[in-house]
Amino acid sequence: MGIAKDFKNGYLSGLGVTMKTFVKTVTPKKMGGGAATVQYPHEKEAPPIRARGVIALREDNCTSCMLCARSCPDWCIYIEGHKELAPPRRAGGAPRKVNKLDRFDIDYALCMYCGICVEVCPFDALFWSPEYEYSEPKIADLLHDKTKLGEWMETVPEYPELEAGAQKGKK
Amino acid sequence: MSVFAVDIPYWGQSLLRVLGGTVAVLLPAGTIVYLFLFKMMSFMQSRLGPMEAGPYGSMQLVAEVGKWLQKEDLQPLRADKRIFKIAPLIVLVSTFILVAVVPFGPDAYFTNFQAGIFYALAVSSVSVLGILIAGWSSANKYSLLGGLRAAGQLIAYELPMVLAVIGVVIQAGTLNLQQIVVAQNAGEMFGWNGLGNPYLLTQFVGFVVFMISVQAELTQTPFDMPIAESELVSGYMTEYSGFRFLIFFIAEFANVGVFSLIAAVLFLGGWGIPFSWFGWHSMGDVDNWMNIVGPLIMVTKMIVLSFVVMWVRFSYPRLREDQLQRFAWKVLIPVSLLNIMVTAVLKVIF
Amino acid sequence: MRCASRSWSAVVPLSDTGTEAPALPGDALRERIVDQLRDALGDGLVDSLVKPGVDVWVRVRTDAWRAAGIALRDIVGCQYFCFLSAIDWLPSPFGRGEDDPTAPPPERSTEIRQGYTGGDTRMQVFARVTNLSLHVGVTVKADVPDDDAVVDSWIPVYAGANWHEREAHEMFGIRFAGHPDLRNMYLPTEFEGHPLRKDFPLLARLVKPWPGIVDVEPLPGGDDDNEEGGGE
Amino acid sequence: MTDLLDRQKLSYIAAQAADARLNVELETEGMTLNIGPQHPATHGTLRIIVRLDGEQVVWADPSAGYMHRGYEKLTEVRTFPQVTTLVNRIDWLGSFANEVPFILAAEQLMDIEAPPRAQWIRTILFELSRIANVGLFLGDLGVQLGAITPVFLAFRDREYVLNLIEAATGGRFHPNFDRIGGLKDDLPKGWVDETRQVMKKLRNFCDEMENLLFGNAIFQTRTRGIGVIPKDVALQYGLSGANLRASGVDWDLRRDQRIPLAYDKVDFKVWTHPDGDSFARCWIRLQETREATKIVDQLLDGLPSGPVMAKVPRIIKVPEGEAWISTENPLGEMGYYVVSQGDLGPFRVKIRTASFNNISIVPWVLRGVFVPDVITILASLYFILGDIDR
Repeated sequence: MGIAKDFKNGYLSGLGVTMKTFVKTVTPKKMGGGAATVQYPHEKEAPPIRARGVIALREDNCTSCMLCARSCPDWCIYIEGHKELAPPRRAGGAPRKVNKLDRFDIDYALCMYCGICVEVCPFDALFWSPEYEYSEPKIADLLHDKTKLGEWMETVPEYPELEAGAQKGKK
Repeated sequence: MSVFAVDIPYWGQSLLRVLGGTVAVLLPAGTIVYLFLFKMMSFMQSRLGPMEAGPYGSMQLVAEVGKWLQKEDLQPLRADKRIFKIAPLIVLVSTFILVAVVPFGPDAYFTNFQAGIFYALAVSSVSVLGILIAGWSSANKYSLLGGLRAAGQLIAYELPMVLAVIGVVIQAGTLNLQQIVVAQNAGEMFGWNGLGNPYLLTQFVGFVVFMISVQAELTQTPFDMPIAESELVSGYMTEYSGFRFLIFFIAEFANVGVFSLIAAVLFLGGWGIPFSWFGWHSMGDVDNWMNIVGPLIMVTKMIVLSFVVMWVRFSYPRLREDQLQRFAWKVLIPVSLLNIMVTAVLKVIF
Repeated sequence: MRCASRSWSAVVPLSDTGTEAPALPGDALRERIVDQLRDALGDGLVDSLVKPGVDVWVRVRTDAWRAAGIALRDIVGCQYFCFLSAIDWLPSPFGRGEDDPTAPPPERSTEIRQGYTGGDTRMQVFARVTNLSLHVGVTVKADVPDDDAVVDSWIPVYAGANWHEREAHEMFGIRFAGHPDLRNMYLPTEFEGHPLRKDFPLLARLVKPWPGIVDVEPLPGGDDDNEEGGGE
Repeated sequence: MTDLLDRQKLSYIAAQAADARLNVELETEGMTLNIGPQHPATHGTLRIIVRLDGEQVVWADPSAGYMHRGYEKLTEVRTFPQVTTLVNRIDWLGSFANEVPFILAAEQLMDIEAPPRAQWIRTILFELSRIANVGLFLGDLGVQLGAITPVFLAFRDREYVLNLIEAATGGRFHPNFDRIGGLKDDLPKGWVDETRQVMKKLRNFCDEMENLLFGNAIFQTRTRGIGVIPKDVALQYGLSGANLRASGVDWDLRRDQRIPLAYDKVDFKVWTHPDGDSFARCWIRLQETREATKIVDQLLDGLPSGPVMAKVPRIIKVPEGEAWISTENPLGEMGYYVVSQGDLGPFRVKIRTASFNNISIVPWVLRGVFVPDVITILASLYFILGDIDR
């Protein structure tokens, strides 16, 4: 039966908590104390592997099929591509028609980091990277073109292994 | 009679006193703001407080003052210009004239009134005026509410403070603060004078009532209805900005410092260490070096007392307006009256 | 300072869920509710649908709307007012705003199809109330006449319906007879038009062309592959 | 100089006219106070027009709409996967808890059942977002009543829970982790024991809050007997969650409704309180946070293994039909009435949020109350602005 325990109807219980926190903060970090603040510019907190910081593009995977631009809720991916004839794979074969990417911009001023584009891309050209320090003084610079997106590629981490009991499910 | 080696003309002494007074008010205000508001509060909330301005954020105060000074000094359109301007000054002035009566050493004092404590209590209610006209003149509904609340609260807590002090005065037998300090350090409790007779122990009820009333006089958290930031945005200070807000800010923390000084004098034995430790018996044979050590002892006692005031400020929620008044009239005043009666009876017996 | 005037009141002994899980509503319970409503409202109850093991929908005539509310609250015992809103069954003439502005606008079916328990007007008002002791909820619908969209207000039945009706009024333009102040809930007072109607355009999707539009151009010149790809 | 004065006069008159339009009959002695859109006590931009007689409220009328983003209109132009990203921004504190009812409604329409492991992980993340949401309430309650310290302790301990959610889903506030038919991904390695430690820290945080705030006599005098809402009024206005249980109604959707989550496999208490005053509401939320940590512990022990995503077609077309699913969100009962006509996106989504009903009782409960108590009652009702305005 959950009769609420009667409260220490007191004034001192509150003072006790603040003093305990005070002592805990004052004791140096080595002995288990220390404040919860991370002094950002000097110390940096590493975001978890799966953090959705920025979208990176591997350009040669992209066949400009426009699936990501069509399924983005915020309409913030702009793609322009054209068709080209590429040399045939086997000698004497017919030249292949290949989609060349002219422009692949993601406007991070509009993007809400939902991740639908990364998920919907059939050719695995878009990846998440936990990078988060790319704020710009001018909002126009938040429109990252495909070279900038390519630069983010090397910050993309490996796919983390999963928890015990996870089955690489039949997707 | 001047303690200093060289003989200074009268205008020189009063100039020194004015300078000493400003230092005695602003220095405690600055240390309290930095030590308690910036550092201690943050440590109590498991954070580090300002760390960027200077080593461990020591220059943060300079940064704050600089910020406020360069901010534009706004006045609301329908404000009562003149009164709006002088309101913060009144609140600050009341702190300065209050510190004039606090003794810091056998000879190191600004003034030595015979009716010292009477003057202190009278003057401390001047700040109520400043707060009230600040609330009224900024033509803002929230400030008006804040100002009226402040008036009600400060007057309601004037009474228990005065009554608590009367207990001390009865036991010390004098109104002069210097004599109160001597009475505490030279006296003895029940025949044993190892620790002198700090009124903290013999007048404990008076001390508790006095500290609660001081907490209310300073509009600190259990009683900070006038600046109830979650209801009245920031009470009577809502419309102030720039250096007028800075004056209010300094006045608030200077008040904490000065009231702690007065509480130290009344209850913790002021600048003196129990005379019996040095074999002194009365004011006469106190050595000269006490004039230097006295202020240091006063500052430490002040730091201890304002630590308690601030500690309560950071751990308690806020009372409601009518609960506050009920608490003052129905609890504090009867208790302090009882305290006076008991002290008077004991005074006669011993 | 003593705390509150009253002494510390004992807490109601808690219903710990350890023992048996309370009986979850079977379909018999839902049938019984429909029968109760039918004999309470007579022919006011036009249609009802019980999806086995899921939920129960009921449609009443427009003039029996308040009577249905009273019957639900008193006879069926649904004291808990969940929500009240409206649906506009007209398919939206703008689609999802993803049409190609250059191409001629595709024609879309404007045929109105009502959902569960049918209905024959464009707009329907619907509400949901729950019976806490039997753990069962009922969704009740009523048609809103197309010519003058007026429905009785549910405020005398459930006081909480006040805000819901104000929102339905400003979003769909349905007037609730008997509502004390039908001011706008969200929109500014001088906003005209009812946004949640399907024929109210969503400007965000019209102002900006959809980046997903693919205008495919034939390969330049077909076989002469040395010419620089023209592109867009 | 003179035209400046005229302009000032005109704007002054316009202001007065706007004010007059608000208070219908001109009161002489009453003072109309705007606890305005920008006010420290409202979680966002809720404006309450309050007519005072001295410090007592005579008449109060909240006017919402400053944060109205038109969610129900937006859902009509979006496909089903896009709606989940839109919908977890309604109650931006209980992030994951917004997606679950919508996804369950869509699954009910397609009659797909998420695999057991997905259901268990959904319940764990649901309870974690409850802890994050109500944890912040406990801190914020202190600030509303004047105590500065609780809010910092609350933010510090809530950070651990947010890091957990970010480690699993990628987003701290907007996880977008729920898919029709299961979850986007499985939990990363080492997440389960990390969560167990965080649950211990959270229980310690609840004890600290109890000592710092609830045990304090000043807090009790400020909240006991303030804003009492009797049982039948609460039911009429459709209050839900802790506000309803504080009025003595023993109703908890997790236990009483058949929802395809893992609540029936977990043993937890439903706390109620007979008083129905502000203290009861806050106290119940504190107990619920403790219960949530216990639930998460039990779920972590019994987490089944297996796939996380059911067999679902790539392009989701929900068959025609209507579904109503509501779950016990941190703020109260949140439900989605999804109408689909077999299209890529929903035809109409009615979003029933808890705060809309919880705040619709404010005009009733604020009559004859002191100004500081207005803030206490608003704090104890605990609404999020995005919830009211949608």
